[in-house]
Amino acid sequence: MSNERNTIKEATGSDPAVRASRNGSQPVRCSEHIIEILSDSGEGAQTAGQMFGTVSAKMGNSVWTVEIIPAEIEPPARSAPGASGNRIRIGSFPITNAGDEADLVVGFNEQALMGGMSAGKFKPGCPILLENMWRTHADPGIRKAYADVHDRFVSEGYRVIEVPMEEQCKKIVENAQRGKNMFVVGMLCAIYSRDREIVYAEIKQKFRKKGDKVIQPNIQLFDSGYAWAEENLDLHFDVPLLGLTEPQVVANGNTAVALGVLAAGMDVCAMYPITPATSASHYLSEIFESVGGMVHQAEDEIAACAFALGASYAGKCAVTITSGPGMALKTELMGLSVMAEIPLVLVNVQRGGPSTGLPTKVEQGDLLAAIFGSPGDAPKVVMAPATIEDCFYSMITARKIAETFRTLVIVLTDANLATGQAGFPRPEFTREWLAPPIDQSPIPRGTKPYAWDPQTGMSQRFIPGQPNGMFTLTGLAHTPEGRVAYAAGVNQEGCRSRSMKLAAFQKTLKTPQVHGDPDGGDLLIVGWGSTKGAIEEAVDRCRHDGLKVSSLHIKYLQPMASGIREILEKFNDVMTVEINYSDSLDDELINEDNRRYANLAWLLRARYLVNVDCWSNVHGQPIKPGSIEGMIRNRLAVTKTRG
Amino acid sequence: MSNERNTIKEATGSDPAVRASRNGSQPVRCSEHIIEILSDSGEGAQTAGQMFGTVSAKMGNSVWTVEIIPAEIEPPARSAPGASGNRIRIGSFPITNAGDEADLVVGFNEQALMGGMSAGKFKPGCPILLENMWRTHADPGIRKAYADVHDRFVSEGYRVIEVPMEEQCKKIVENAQRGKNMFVVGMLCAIYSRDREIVYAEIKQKFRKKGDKVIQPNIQLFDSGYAWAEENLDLHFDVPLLGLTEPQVVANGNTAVALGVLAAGMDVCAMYPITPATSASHYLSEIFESVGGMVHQAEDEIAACAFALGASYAGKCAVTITSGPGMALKTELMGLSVMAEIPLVLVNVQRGGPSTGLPTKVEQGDLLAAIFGSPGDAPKVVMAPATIEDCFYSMITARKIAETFRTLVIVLTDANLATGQAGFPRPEFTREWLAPPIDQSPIPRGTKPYAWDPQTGMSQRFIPGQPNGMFTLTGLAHTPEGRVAYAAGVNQEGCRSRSMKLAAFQKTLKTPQVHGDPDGGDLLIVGWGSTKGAIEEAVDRCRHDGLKVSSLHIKYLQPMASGIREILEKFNDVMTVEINYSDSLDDELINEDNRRYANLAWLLRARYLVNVDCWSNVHGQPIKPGSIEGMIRNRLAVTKTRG
Amino acid sequence: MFGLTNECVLSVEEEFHSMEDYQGRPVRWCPGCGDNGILTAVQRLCRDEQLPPEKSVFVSGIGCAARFPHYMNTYGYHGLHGRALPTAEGVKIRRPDLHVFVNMGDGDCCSIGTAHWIHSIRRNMKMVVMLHDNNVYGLTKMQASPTTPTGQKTNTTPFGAPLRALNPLTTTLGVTNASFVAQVVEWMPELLYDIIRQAFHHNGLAFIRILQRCPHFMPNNFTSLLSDPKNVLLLRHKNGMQVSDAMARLYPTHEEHDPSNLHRAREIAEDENRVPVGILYRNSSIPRYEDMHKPHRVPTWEQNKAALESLFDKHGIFPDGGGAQKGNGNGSR
Amino acid sequence: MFGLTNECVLSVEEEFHSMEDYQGRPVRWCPGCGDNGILTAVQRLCRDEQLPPEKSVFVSGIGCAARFPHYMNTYGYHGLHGRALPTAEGVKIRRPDLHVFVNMGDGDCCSIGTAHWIHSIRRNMKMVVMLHDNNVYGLTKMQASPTTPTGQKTNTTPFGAPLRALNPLTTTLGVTNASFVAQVVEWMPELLYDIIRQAFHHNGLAFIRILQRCPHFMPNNFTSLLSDPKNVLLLRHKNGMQVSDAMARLYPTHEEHDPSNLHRAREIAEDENRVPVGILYRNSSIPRYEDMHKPHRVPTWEQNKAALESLFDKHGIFPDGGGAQKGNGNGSR
Ligand SMILES: Cc1ncc(C[n+]2csc(CCOP(=O)(O)OP(=O)(O)O)c2C)c(N)n1
Ligand SMILES: Cc1ncc(C[n+]2csc(CCOP(=O)(O)OP(=O)(O)O)c2C)c(N)n1
Ligand code: SF4
Ligand code: SF4
Ligand SMILES: [Mg+2]
Ligand SMILES: [Mg+2]
Repeated sequence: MSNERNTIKEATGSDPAVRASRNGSQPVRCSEHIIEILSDSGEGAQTAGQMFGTVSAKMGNSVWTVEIIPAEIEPPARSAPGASGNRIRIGSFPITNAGDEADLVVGFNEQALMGGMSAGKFKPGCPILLENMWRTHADPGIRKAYADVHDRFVSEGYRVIEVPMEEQCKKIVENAQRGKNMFVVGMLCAIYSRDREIVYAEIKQKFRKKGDKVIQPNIQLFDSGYAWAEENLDLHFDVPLLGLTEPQVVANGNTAVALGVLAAGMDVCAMYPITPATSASHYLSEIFESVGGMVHQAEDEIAACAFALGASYAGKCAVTITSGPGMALKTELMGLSVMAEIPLVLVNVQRGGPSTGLPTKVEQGDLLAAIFGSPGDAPKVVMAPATIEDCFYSMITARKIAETFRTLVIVLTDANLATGQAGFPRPEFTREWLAPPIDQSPIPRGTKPYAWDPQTGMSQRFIPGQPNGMFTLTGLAHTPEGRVAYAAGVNQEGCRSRSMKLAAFQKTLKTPQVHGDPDGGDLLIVGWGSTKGAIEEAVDRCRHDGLKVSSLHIKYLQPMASGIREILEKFNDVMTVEINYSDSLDDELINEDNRRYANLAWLLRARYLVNVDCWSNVHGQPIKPGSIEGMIRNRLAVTKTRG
Repeated sequence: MSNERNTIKEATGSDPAVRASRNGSQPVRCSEHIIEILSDSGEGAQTAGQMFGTVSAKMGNSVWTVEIIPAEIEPPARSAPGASGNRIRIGSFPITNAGDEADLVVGFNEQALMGGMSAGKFKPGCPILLENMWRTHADPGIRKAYADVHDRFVSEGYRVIEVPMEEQCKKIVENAQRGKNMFVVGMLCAIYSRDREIVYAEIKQKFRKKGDKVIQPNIQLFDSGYAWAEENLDLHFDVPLLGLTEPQVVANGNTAVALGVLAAGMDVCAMYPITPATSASHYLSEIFESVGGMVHQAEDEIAACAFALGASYAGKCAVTITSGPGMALKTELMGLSVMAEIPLVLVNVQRGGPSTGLPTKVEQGDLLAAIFGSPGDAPKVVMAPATIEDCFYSMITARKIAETFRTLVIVLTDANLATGQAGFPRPEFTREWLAPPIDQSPIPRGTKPYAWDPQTGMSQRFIPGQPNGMFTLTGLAHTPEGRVAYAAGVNQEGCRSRSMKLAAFQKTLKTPQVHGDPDGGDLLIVGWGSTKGAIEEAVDRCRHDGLKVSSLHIKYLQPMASGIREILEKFNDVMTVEINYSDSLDDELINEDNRRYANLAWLLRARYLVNVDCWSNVHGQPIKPGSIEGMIRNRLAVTKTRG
Repeated sequence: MFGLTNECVLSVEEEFHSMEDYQGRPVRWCPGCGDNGILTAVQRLCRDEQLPPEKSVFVSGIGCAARFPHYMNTYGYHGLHGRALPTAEGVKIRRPDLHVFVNMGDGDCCSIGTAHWIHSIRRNMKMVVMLHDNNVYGLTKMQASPTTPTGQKTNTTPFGAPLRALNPLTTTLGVTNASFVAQVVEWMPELLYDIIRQAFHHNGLAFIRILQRCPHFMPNNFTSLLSDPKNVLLLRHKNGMQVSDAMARLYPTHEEHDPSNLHRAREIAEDENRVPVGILYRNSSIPRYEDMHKPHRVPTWEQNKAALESLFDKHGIFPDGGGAQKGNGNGSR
Repeated sequence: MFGLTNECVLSVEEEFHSMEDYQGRPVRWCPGCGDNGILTAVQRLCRDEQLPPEKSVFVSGIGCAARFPHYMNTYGYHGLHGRALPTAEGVKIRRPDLHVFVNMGDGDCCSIGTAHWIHSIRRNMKMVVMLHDNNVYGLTKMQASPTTPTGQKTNTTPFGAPLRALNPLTTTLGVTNASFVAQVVEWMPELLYDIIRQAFHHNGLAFIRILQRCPHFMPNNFTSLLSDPKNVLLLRHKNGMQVSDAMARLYPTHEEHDPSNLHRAREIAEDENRVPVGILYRNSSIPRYEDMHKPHRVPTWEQNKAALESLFDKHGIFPDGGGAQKGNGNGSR
């Protein structure tokens, strides 16, 4: 895969945009391209991006789209923080993340580009298609602002192409602002020579409820954008189609979680709104009733968790979806779930922390809190999906684990997965996914509600309605009969049994596969959660240049599968790449005695006594494959010179 | 110290009780003795124990007393779970813990002894002074029960001495049940030849409010008990006096915490009742107003924590006192305290967990939750007093750290410290203990509310009322100006600054002293919190027999002082002894890949990559020095035979 | 019922249940504790209504009162302090076949549980909620509770509780959707039973504040009530509490109060001179949260599959370049 | 005052403060958001009362409304969702010299903050509490709040909010020690200002429910009120809200309501046909929690030492074998 990708790269040689400008309309082949469309919110850049992404996916490119959402609800127009839009990465190899710098930028106004610009999100010299209405705007202030930014882009070497979007759209519709996005889709489809039929179909589908009077103008806008680009632009890129071999489902991580809840046959989702988790519950609210499920919005996260536990105790499968601050509030009840062995699935869509932190941004900072957060010994399962597809299947697995082992399962996703959208093979529905119907059969007399298996700690739970099963569940230390008891030995037996369940579950885990060379090498990058795609892409690039680097991605963080120690020991150097905080040894005050490590690094060090280093940050941004690649090259260069 | 102790032991030879019986009234010297007095609650065994303890302390023995409290509020009379009373350990060397099995037992009824008996709390063959009124009780059931238990004790080799307490007391007072405890004090004072004058003084002091009509009969009861023992008992023990060289304060850990809060010059204690923490607040409620402080009982733990943070933000020193489940509820606000840099001292009197667990019992299970509990990166200071004296001084230190470093300081004590009572040198009050008066001076223009020092991350906090200091505190990511900002870099800088404060504080920590041989040896026992006394006593006993074992006690758990790695590396074998749960490698399913370690062991392994083993349990009991001693001897024997 | 028949038919208990059949673990409350009387009344209700023990669930938080479930031989959930109500809601939401009871102390309900108290009243799910109000924190050994009388010395208020006691009746009556609010005292077994019985038959959330003696920590609490019957205000009405003539003679202060009169109910609740005993308010027409979320059907495996496939279609793309519109109705593939 | 003079004298701000002096960060609410009007009214109050900015503290939770403190040039505490009130209590308890304001949304106050809302009403500490009630969760993009009208479609209630909206007025009026309860709408600046002003001068906790427009998510909310003034019920009284004749003409429906009449206040609050605007209830004689805990004195270092020494004496034993009784009064050693 990576090879194909890179041969193509060589074929295209230097920067596609530049070549394009040279060879006129002769299309430039490249294995991937990243387009960013930016506008004021409400101008429809989001729709444009979505549609272009869908069309590309349907044609057979691999696609990853990310929404760009302003922090404010109605930010001021023409402002940097107000930038709203979409990033679309299309490729001829499986795309697993948002990638590096953008290859092509479309701006509805110049200000919307400032943020991305200063954050270095645009590839040097890349073409920028910029709405030019502002140059002749009534307000001199705006005219000046536009000119200034325009000139700055040019002076910085970008290829700014001014486009009369407003002017062109006005020919078709009254309110050009509402139409520009279709015009932009038209331009892009010309530049990337997309199949117009598919676009027409999409437009019809999108506006089917609104009818022809809306469909027609949109098609016209699209066509005019397409035509305008054909006539006026010498940009033509050919991103070879990977080919769509099987049906796919295109969704973001939160949608995938919601679909997973359905597929798992759950009955109840109890939640309290919190960014970036809420959209999962929004979608669930729409679809859950169709299968007899219900979404309960509680008065707070504590009540949501208590409600879910109550439902689960009564034999219904329950999930509670939240983010960091919400999980913090559930801490006490998480302990009860473990102590009383009430199955529960808790999804934490991680955001920037600590405290309220960065509500809309990504972080992987809740791993240790998930594992160690509850006072006393509360062994639970903690797992982290690495892809959007994983988000879907994890819900099915999590439910099964929770009910089989009568315990709490925490699923850690993050804002990166929640807002990223990509396709994955359409799942084949199987009966096993669903929860078994609630058991109301009589309990054989003499059976205990906590008949802990001496070896595995496992036991069958009693569900209200089951004759002879009457017992009182309690968070106090209790005997196998479920009776409160303070005698020495009782608490030890209970704690041991609950811990043994984790050990028993651990035995069922498969050792994760090394990406790269299982026999070892100079460097092993270990990751978890949403960084998988970026890490493996970076590793591929380095390996292609012969660097002895591999990566390992861990899905089950607590407990961890066997065989990991052996893998770590095969490499000269091991480090984690994570989106959370860790001290840097470059800091004057920091040394081995006080350095605070990234979450996973901490776990690996404690369990395997291997000197695991870490490279992490809390910028609230997904880590670019390019940054990881750079870090790896430096590190290996250094070690080389060292050794 | 340990030597003196053991030479005496040799002098006395075999079991004192037995010898006593041989040489009649010739007193048996022993370096320590443990007395347990057990009755139904309300019969005053507690008072008897307290008084005997105080008298012994005043005479110059080192004393440790522990209350024995039934789990129920009004347990049924003459029942095992109803046992209420006191354990008093007196010695001629500094006593730091509750010790091993009891050397002498006093029972107001036979049932009250059942629990301790089956838990093996009484030394084999030890004398048991047992109220004999039940033998002739009207109720045949009771007569039989008494006879059965009596005979069982005898058959198990205990030296049961039946005492006509009721009969004797009736000669002096109407309601003998209320008087027995003084009679018992009398007996004990005869057995241990205590100074009667001191007892008289105590009695007068205790009942001074009630006046002579109460004082006289109590003195008579005491005298008759004394006389009866002189005439009828051949038990005489001589526990040489250590001698009281300086004034002491006698208190339990919760009282010490409350006194510490006063000494630290705090203003506000916000709490919500929870066992075993509440008694600290009870005492504080009585004494705090005398220095202008106040105790706020909030509607729940969350409100208590928010209230404390509000007071602290407004410039008042605040503490919130709770136990595990309460700390769980404060998790989210703990994150805010760290993020917004609002000084706060949180005391967690640890109890048995997880969940409601064992509310009245001891555990050290909240260490990892305290350090890692909050989602996102929330660096805070976590410290654990090891003695009752420590409980007092820790409050003063904690306040200073919290305010100097603008952060959260968690102080972890436990039920063992909370209920154990002992004397410590009377503190010399100094001005420095108190908080400085609230600063209301104008802020120099241009100063920032988070002017993080680039190296130490420290900054001066603004307090409402300070002119020019106006800013809005927030839990969102913020700039040094205190402004909400999502730009890349901002969150990284904030997280780094808060983490650097911990590093800066870590530089001020002194390396803890090795107890035993600083140059290393076969085994190092590492502990934290209330287990210090027991661990060091066990180590002393083993070292006295030439075993190469030492111990290290860590007070600052987060961050940890430098120099610990070097210490660990000096020993062939390192393990922690903790009162919390850990998997045992003897369990069939457990291996190095899935073993869950005790809290401190986990930390040491991660930080120092040393293969730290652990020995821990969750019986809810303080770990006996004898058990630790046994464990050490086995382990070293095994390693010997191994190596 | 509610499409859950498949679950309900499974329970086929025919034999008659005596009081003893509802007795769980040996009771461990203090002698003379008012909780004992409440337990008896509830066990009597279970017997009289012949509730299948396996279909009855008692949910509580933490406290002396909250030990209640252990003393019942039914299903019980002795959860966390303050969280009984949201737990009970979760139990009930998909199990209309279960009889749900909630037992809370005044700290459990009116302090740490306040938010849940208010919002469960609003959701009005069918359950019997008993507030064991002894005006103190019992289990934790005598701290002030929200309902502790002003001036009462407790361990956290050694100089007397400073605040006026929170009035759970006016508070509950102030909450939207309150549908059954009653007060009774545990030492009038006849009335206690009648109120609990009517609460059980109410089709929504029935909130009963039960004044409960705590001889251990509050020996002098309620003495004015116990010593002087005149301080008790019996609320009588054909739609309200049923009062025997004997009772009526014993407690001379009465009011004929129509439980449908909310405004008067609030006035009565506000009056601090006389302690009302009876049903202050009842409104059977307020909808229940569980009904609003009643599942249209318990889907078969096929229906589940169909639903999921059509969602996959909506988000689906297909090799032939077709998109959702093509996918539509292709749930079968 | 309250022995805190040592702190108060330190503030010596003499210059006159204009509205601008109270403006903080640039406002970031949506155009037309009702929060803007509330901000203006509050800044006007600060100007008219000449509050020293450094002596004023605005406490909030999380939400659109909760951004309020950032837009004031005073001290602010933008804390955690739902926790504004206990935080404000902590700020006030030992700082009577500070003017404390609380700004919360309907989710902040009436959902996750419910327990604190109820209990802070009971503690009645001097502060102005503003409930910005837009009937929705704004910041998190349109979920139902407790006050969302029945049937309203939101992202968590795509088929319409099932429950009847919680009535914050009846709820607050049901709570013991409620001492100032008012309702006003943000689009009547004159009345809004008058209510906030009277709230500021109330010597206890003043609770104001402010109906606030959220054009972004609830464009059609309050339309009946905006379109038809008759649906507004102006509460007038010499001790109540001051209504100009102009206003009175604009809003024809009035009631002469004496704010000391609690029962009538509850009836008015209950009425769902007309939206009351004015002071429903005021009682200035209810004691304040901060006064109950007023420090007798701010102790000197010597007094602190003396207190501590005498406690050490109580727990002390001495070499000469003496005990507490000997120690007494030996605080000096
Ligand atoms: C989170 C949490 N906080 C505090 C406690 C301690 N606690 C247990 S019961 C209780 C209050 C008991 O009073 P009440 O609810 O009135 O019940 P009662 O004992 O009076 O019947 C408290 C504070 C706890 N168990 N959990
Ligand atoms: C513990 C926690 N839970 C949830 C959230 C997410 N959250 C932020 S604001 C808010 C509610 C906003 O609604 P409201 O309080 O009415 O204020 P508004 O935005 O409408 O002014 C929620 C649920 C959070 N920040 N913290
Ligand atoms: S303490 Fe009070 S409430 Fe608790 S059991 Fe005893 S009497 Fe009953
Ligand atoms: S979303 Fe609504 S409440 Fe929030 S700022 Fe916009 S208009 Fe105001
Ligand atoms: Mg109570
Ligand atoms: Mg709102």
